[in-house]
Amino acid sequence: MMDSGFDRRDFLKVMGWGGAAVALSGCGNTSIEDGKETVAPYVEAADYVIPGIGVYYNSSCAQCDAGCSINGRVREGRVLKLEGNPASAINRGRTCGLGQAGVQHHYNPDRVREPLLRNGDKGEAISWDQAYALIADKLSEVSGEEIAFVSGGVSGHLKVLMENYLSSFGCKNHFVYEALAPGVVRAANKKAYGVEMPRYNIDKAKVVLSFGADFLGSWVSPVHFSQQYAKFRKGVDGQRGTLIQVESKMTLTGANADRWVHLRPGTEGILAMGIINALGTAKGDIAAAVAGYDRAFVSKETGVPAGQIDKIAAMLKLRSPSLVLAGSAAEGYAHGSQNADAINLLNYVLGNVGKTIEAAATVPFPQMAPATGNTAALKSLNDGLAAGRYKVLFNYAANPVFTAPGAMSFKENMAKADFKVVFAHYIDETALQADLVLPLDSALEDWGTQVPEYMADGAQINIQQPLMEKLHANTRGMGDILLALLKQRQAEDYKNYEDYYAYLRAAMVQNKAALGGGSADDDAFWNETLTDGIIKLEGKVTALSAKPNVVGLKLPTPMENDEFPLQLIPSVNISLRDGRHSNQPWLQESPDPLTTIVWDSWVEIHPKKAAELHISEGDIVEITSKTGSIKTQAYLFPGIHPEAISIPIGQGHEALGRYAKGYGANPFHIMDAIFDEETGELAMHETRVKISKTGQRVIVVKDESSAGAKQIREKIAGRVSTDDVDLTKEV
Amino acid sequence: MSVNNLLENWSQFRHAHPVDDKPHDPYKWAMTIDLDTCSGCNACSVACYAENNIPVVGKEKYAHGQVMHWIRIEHYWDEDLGEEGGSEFPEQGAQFLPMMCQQCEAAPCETVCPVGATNHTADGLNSQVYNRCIGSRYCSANCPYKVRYFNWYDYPTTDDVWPAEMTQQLNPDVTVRGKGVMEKCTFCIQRLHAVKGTAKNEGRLVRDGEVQVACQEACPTDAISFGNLIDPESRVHKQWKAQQVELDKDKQLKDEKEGGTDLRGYRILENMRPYPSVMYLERVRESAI
Amino acid sequence: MHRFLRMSVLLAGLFAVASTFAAESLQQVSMTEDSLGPLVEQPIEFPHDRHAGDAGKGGMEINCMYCHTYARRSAVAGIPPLQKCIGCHQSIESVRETPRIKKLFEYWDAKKAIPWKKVHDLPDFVRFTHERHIKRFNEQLNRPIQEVCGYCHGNVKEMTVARRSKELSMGWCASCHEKDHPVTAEGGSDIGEQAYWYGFQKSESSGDVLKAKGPNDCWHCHK
Amino acid sequence: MKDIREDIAWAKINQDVLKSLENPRKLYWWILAVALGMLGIAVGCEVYQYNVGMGVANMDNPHMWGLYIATFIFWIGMSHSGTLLSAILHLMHADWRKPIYRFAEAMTTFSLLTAGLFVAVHIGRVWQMYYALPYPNERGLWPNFQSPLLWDAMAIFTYLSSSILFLYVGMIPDLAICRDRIHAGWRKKLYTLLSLGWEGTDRQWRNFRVTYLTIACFLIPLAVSVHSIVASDFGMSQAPGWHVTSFPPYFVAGALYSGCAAIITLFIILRYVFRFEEYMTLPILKKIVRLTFAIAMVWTYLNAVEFASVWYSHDEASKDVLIQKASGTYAPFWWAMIFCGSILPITLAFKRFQTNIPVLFAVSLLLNLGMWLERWMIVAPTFSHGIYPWAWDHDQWPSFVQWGMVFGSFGWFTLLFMLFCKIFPSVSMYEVKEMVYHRSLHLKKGEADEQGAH
Repeated sequence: MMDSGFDRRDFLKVMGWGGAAVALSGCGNTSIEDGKETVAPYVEAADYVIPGIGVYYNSSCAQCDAGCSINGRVREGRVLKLEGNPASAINRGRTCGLGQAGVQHHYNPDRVREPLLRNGDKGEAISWDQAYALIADKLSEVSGEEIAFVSGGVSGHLKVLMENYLSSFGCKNHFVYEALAPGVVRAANKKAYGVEMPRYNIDKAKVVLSFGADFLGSWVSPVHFSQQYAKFRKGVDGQRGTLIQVESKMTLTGANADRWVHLRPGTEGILAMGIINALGTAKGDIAAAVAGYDRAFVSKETGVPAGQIDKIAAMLKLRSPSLVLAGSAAEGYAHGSQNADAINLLNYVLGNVGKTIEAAATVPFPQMAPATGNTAALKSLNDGLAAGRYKVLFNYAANPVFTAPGAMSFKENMAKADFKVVFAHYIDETALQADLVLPLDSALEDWGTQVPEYMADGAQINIQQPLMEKLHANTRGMGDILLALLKQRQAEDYKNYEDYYAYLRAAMVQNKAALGGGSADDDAFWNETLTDGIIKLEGKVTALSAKPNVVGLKLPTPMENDEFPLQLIPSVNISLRDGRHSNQPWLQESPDPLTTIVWDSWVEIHPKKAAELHISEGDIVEITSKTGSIKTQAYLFPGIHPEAISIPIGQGHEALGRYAKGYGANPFHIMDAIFDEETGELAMHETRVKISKTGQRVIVVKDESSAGAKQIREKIAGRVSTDDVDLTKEV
Repeated sequence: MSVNNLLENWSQFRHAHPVDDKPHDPYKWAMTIDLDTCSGCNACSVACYAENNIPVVGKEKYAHGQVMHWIRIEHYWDEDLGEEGGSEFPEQGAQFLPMMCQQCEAAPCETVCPVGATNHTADGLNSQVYNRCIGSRYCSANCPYKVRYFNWYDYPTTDDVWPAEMTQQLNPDVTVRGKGVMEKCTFCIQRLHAVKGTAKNEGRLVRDGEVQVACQEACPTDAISFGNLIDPESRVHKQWKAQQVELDKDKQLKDEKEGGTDLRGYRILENMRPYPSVMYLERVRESAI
Repeated sequence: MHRFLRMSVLLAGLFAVASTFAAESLQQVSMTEDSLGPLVEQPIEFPHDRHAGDAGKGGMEINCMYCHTYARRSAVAGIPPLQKCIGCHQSIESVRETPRIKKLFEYWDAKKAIPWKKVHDLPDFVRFTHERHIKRFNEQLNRPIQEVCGYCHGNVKEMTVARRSKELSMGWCASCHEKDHPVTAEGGSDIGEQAYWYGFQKSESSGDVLKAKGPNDCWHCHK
Repeated sequence: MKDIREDIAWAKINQDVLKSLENPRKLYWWILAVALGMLGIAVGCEVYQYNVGMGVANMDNPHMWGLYIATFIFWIGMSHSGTLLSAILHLMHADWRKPIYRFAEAMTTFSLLTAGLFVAVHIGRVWQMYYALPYPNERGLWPNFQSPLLWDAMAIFTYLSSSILFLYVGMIPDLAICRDRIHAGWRKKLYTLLSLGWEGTDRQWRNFRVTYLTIACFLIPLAVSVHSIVASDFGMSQAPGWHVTSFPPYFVAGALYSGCAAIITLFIILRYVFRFEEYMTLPILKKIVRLTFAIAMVWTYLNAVEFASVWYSHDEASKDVLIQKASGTYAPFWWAMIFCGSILPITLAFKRFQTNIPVLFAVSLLLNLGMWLERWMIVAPTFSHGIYPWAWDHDQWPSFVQWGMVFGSFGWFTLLFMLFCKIFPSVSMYEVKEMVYHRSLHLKKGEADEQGAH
C-alpha cells in the first residue's frame, strides 16, 4: 500500500477538504451557497487517495498493556475511528471502550505542546535543543547510581533504546512501575508453572472458578478473555460453560457469573483449600496440607455456606477441565502470595495444568520482551528517593504521584531529587512536580513496536505507526527523544539513524529472516509489515512444569479491628483503570457498568451495613484510614461484603486537564503502605477504614433511574435457567 | 412526500402493520443481541459516540438527565434482591441489556411527528431527518423505550464539548446536530448507505457481514449481530428463524405453546405492537450451582 | 347590495386570488432552469471551455473524468491535485508564459495548494453522491459523460470559471428522482441482481422496458 | 331580584358604556402596568431560552414536555367560556348573558392567542415552525396529517379566526354607536372603518341577526372539537395515563369549567374598574356562579370516570401512573387539584356565597389554579413514570424559565384583554337595550294580567 517515491506522511497531512464534519446549524451553511467555502486540494496525491473515502491503517493500541492491534480509519488526513485488527490473535478485530477512546487521547485539547522548564511554579517553554543540552548538563554532574528512571511497562525497540540509554551511563535503576499489575500472580505462576504468564484457555474450560480475577473488565487482557468468554458461554455441543466468581466486591466479571460468591475479604485462600478438601481427590502432602480445612472451619472463616462449598466442589469434580484464576485474591492482601499458591494448588489438583493452562509462546528476541510493571518497584524507588539516593529522576508513562499510596508520601520524597524530567502527554500530577516536561507524540502519531505480555495463540509483535500527521509541531516520539539522548553519549553508534523511524526500520529489516520476512526484499518486507500491523511468530514454547508447592503455605484468618472496622477495596473501574484515561470525556461519560455513575467517585456500601450506619444514597461520607481521609458520595450496592466498602480508582485528579481535574476523590491518598510479604507487591485491599457521615447530601449523577435497577411489570431483560433452554438449537 | 405521493400512495409513508402494506425488499435491517454473552462492558456505547458524533454533555447536564448516548447499557438485579424474604446479595450477578432505538416496524414515533421528520424507509429503518425536525418532541413522548435523545443545547458551540482539536475527530459522514432537534440510533445509516452504494455499483445485493454497525464491530464478546433479515444467508435471518421470532407478530406462536419454549429469543414490549427490529436472546444461568 | 357586504366580498375575493397565485407561483419556481448563479472569484480563472470545450470552438474535449477523477469513485468529484495540472502543462510550451499558467507554476514551486472556491456548495445536511449518479447514468444507461455531468452542472464546457446553472434545490432534485428512468439502456452495463432492487421500486407506467424512479426516502440525502 | 333595572334610559346605557372607553378607575392603569411587567419577564425568559437552548427550561429525557404544554392546554380551555356564553346561551335565549358575553368573547380570542404563543415557546426550533403548516412549497413536502399536533394547529387556527369573526360581527352595531357618539380622533376613524357603514336599517338588522346566528351555530361544534383534538394529543398517544378514551369530554368539561371561573374573576374586575354595577348585576353573577357549580360537578364526575376506567382496566402501567400521581412526587399538586377542582366549588352551592364578591373572587381564582394544576398533572406524571422503568425520573423540576414563561403569559393575556376593554365597548349596548326592553315588556304584560284579574 506504500508506493515507493511517495512518502505516506504526505498523505497523512490534514487536507482542508470541507473542514471537519458538517453541522446541521450553528456552524456550517444551511442553504445553497456559491463561492463561500474554499477547497484546498492536495499538491501531490497518491492515486489511492480519494477524498471522501476512508483509508485504513493498522497500528497498535496504547491505551493499556494488553497489546491489541488496531485498525484506524483515516479520512482527509484525519484519523476518525479505531477498530480492531482482525488479523491480531489477541483481539481479533475487537476493541474495548478504552481502545475506542484512543482517538481522544490523540485529539485531547490538554496535551503538552512545548518542552517546559520549571520557573518558580510555572513552566516556561524552551526549545528541544535547550532541553537536551540541559539534560546532558545535569547528567554530567551525577553518577549512574544517582539516576533513577521510572517507566510504565515497556517493550519492543523502545525498551531496547531505554536500556541502552541507561547503561550508557551505567545506571541500573530502571523502575518499571504499573499501579495495577498482576505482580503476585506472576510470582505465584512462576513457582507453580515455571512461567509468569501462561495462557489461560477460558474457552476450553467447562467451569471457570475465579477468585476476584476481573478478566472481562480489567485483568491482564480483557478483550481477548472476553472473546474466549463468549465461546465458553456458547460451550461445546450445547454444554454451556459455568462461571463462578468468588470475591468480596462484585466486579464486572462477577456480575456476569452464574454464581457470585461473596466471602470475607482475604479468605480466598482458605476457601480454595476448603474446596480441595471437599474434592477429596488430593493425596500425599497436599491432602495433609488441606486436612485442617474442613467445611465447618472454612465456612466459619470465609462466611460461605458449607452447602455452597460442596456444590462448587461437586461441579468442579463433575465438569472437567475447569480453570481456576486468582485476581484480587492475590493482589489484594499481605498474604496474597499464599492465596495465589493455594489457588494454583487447586488448579493442580483439578489437573487443569496443561489443559486449560498452557505455556505461552515467547518472542525469540529477549531484549524486546516486555519489562512488566509492578508495584514492588515503586517501593524501592520511593525508599531510594526518601534516602536521597537519586539526584536525577526520569519519568515516563507512569503517574506515581497520583497512584502511590498516601502512606508512602511519594510526592515529598520525589521533591528530594534535584532534577526531575517527565516525558508526558499531559500535565498530570507527576508532571506538575517535574523540573523539565518533555511533550510526547500521541500513540497515533508515533512509531514503535510492542510485545504484549499476554500472548494468545503463537507469539506476535505489534507494529505502531502514525495514523496521521503530528497534531502539534513541537511534540516528539519517545523513541526519537531517547535516540537523541543516546546520540549525546554514543554519537558514533547511532549516527546512521536519522530518527527513530529509521532505527526501527533498520532494526526490523536486519532481522527480517527471523521475523518471517524470508527472502523478500527490504521494502517489500517493510511495507508488508506495516500493512499487517502485526508480525506473527512461532515463538518458542517452554512446557509448563506443574509442581505443587504446599510447603510453608499458611493462610492467616482475618482479625477484627475496632478502630477501623471496614476493609477498603479500591475497585478498578473498567474504563478509567489506574486513572491515566480520566481525561478522555467518552470514558468519563460512559457509566460504570454496575452503578451507572458518571463523572465522579462513590463509595459502595452494602444496604444492610448502610442501614446500620444510617447512610443513604447520596450522603457525602468521610472515609478515614490510618493514612488519611477522603470525602465522597455514598452508593448502596448489594454486590459487596458488608464488612467492606469500595471506592473506584481513577478519579480525584488534581491535574490532567479539563476533563479529569476536580472530579471525584482519589482512594490512593488514604491507602496504607502494606505489602505482600513474599513479593513485596502493594496489598491493595489491606487498608482498613472507618466511615462517617458529613451531613451533606447530593443527588448521585447516574444513568440508573429512580426505579432503581429493577424490572417492573414488563419483561425487559429476560433470564432463563439452563434447564429450560436448548443451546444446540442456536445459530 | 410530493402532492401526488400524498394523494396516491400515502400508505407508503406509514406502516400500519409490517405485512399488510408493501413488504421490505430487498433489504430489511435487523439485529440480534445475545444477553448471555453481553458482559456490559460499554464498548458498544463508546464506539457509538465515536462513530456518530455524539456530544459529551458533561456532569452537570448529565445530572439533569440530558445525556445523549444512543445506546445505553442497562443493568438489572434479581427482582427479589433486597426485598422481604429475598436474597441480600446478587448471587446470580446482574443482567445487562444494551438498549438503543428498536427501529420499530409500526413505530409509535412516526405517526405523531407533526412534520414527518421521522419516517419509515424502504429497508425497514426508522429514519430521523434532522433538518426537517422542528423539535416538538412528540416522538419521544410516544416512544415506549425512551431511546430518543433531544439536543437541549447547541452542543457544537458549547465549551469543552468539541474543542478545536476534537472537531477533527468528527465523522464527516454524519451530521453534527445543532440545538432543538431530536436524534437517535440510526443503525449506522452512513455505513449502510456506503455498502448499498458499492453493491449497486457492482450490480448485486449487500452480502451478509459486508457491513457492521459500530456497536457490533466493537463488541468484544460478539453479542451483537446485524444484517439483512430477508437474506436467507444472513446470520440474523438464521437466528430469528431458529428462535422462531417473527417480525410481524405481536405474540409469537412459540410462546402460545403450553409449557413454554426452550428458545431464548424475544422482543421487548412486543405486546405494545411496535414490531421492533431488534431481537434479544435471554440470559442463561446455570441451575446446578 | 349593501356597502359592508361588498367590502367583505371584495376581501374574500382578494384572499382567494392571492393565495391561488402564491400556490401556483411557488410551484413554478422549481421549474425555472438555466439561470446562471453568481460569478465566483477564483484564484486562477480556470477556462473550462478551453479544456473541455468542443474542438470546433478551440476546446480540447478533455473528458470531465480526466481531472475530476474522483467523481466515479467517491461522493465528492474532487478538484485535481496540482500535480495533475503540471503534468500536462510543463510540456505545453506554447502557453507556458501566459499569466494564468505562470500563476499555476508559482503555486507549484511553492508546493502550495490552490485555494479554489466551492461553486456547487450544497447545505451541510445534504449528502449528494457523485459516484452513484455517474454509475447510474454514465455506465448503466451509457449516456455521454458531459451530458451526465450536465444534468446538475449545466453546460460547463462553454463556461470559463464554472458557475451554477441549476438551482440544486430540494424540489429540483426531487423532480428528477420522481421521473421514470429506464434501468438499462442499449450498451449499458449489466445491473445484475439489482433488477431485483429496481423491480421493487419500478413505476406502474413501465411498459416492456423496466423503468424506475430515483430513491425517495429522506435518509438518502439527509443523515 | 331582577337581572337588570327595566327603567334604565337607553341613552344612559350608551353613556355608561361609552364612559368605559374614556375614563376608567385608576386601578385600570395599575393592572395595565403590572401586566406589562409580567410580560417583560416572559420575554426575557424566551430570549434566554432561544439563545441557549431548550435545556435551560430544565426539561430532559424523559421529561420532554414541561409546563409549556400544560399551560397551553390551560389557555385553550380558557377560550371556551366565550363561546359557551355568547353562542350556546344565545341559542338558548338566556337573556342574562347579554351584558357579559362581549368580554367573554374577547377572553376567548385572547386566550387563544396566548395558547398559540406557548406552542412557539415549546418548539425546539421555533424558527422552522412553518414546517408544520400545510402550504404548497418548493420542496414538495407536506406536514404529517396523521399527527394530532397537526390537527391541533389547524383546529386552533380555525377556532381563532372564527371566534375573532364572531366577536367582530357581534360588535358592529355597537361600533356604529361609538362612531356616532365619539368625538373626532383616530378612534372615530377606526370605528367608522370597522362599523362597515352600519345604519341600523331593518334590512341590516335582519342580515345581521342571520349572520350572527349562523356563526354561533358554526362555533359551538368547533369549540367542542378543538378541545377534543387537544385531548387527542394525549388520548392518541400510547403513554400510560394519557391513553384514555374519556379524555375528549373530560377536556371539554375542564375547559368550560376554567372558562366560567375566569369569567367570574373578570366579571368582578370589570364591574369595578369600569363602573358597570348597573349592568353586571349580582343576579347575573349568581347565574354564572350556579352554571359554574354545575360544570364543576360534571368535571368531577368525568374525573372519577377516568380514574375508574384506569383503575379497573388491565393496563398496569396506567394504573401505576395513577397511584404515582396520588402518592408520588406530584402528590401535593394532585391533591391540590382535587381540592380546588372538586371540593372548593361546593361553596358555590351556598346562596350566601353566590353573591359575595370577595369570596367569589378568591374562589374563582383558586378554581383556575386547580384547572391549571389539572393540566400539569396530566402532562408531567406520565413522563416521570412511563412504560419503561429504566427511563423513570421523579426528580425533574421545571426551571425558573418555565415558571417565568407561565407567569408572563397571564400578563400578556391581561394586557390584551384590558386594552380591548378600553378601546371597544366591553358591554354590548344594543343587547342590553334589548334586555331592558324585554324586561319592560314582561312587566307590562304582568300589569295587564293583574288588571285582567280584577
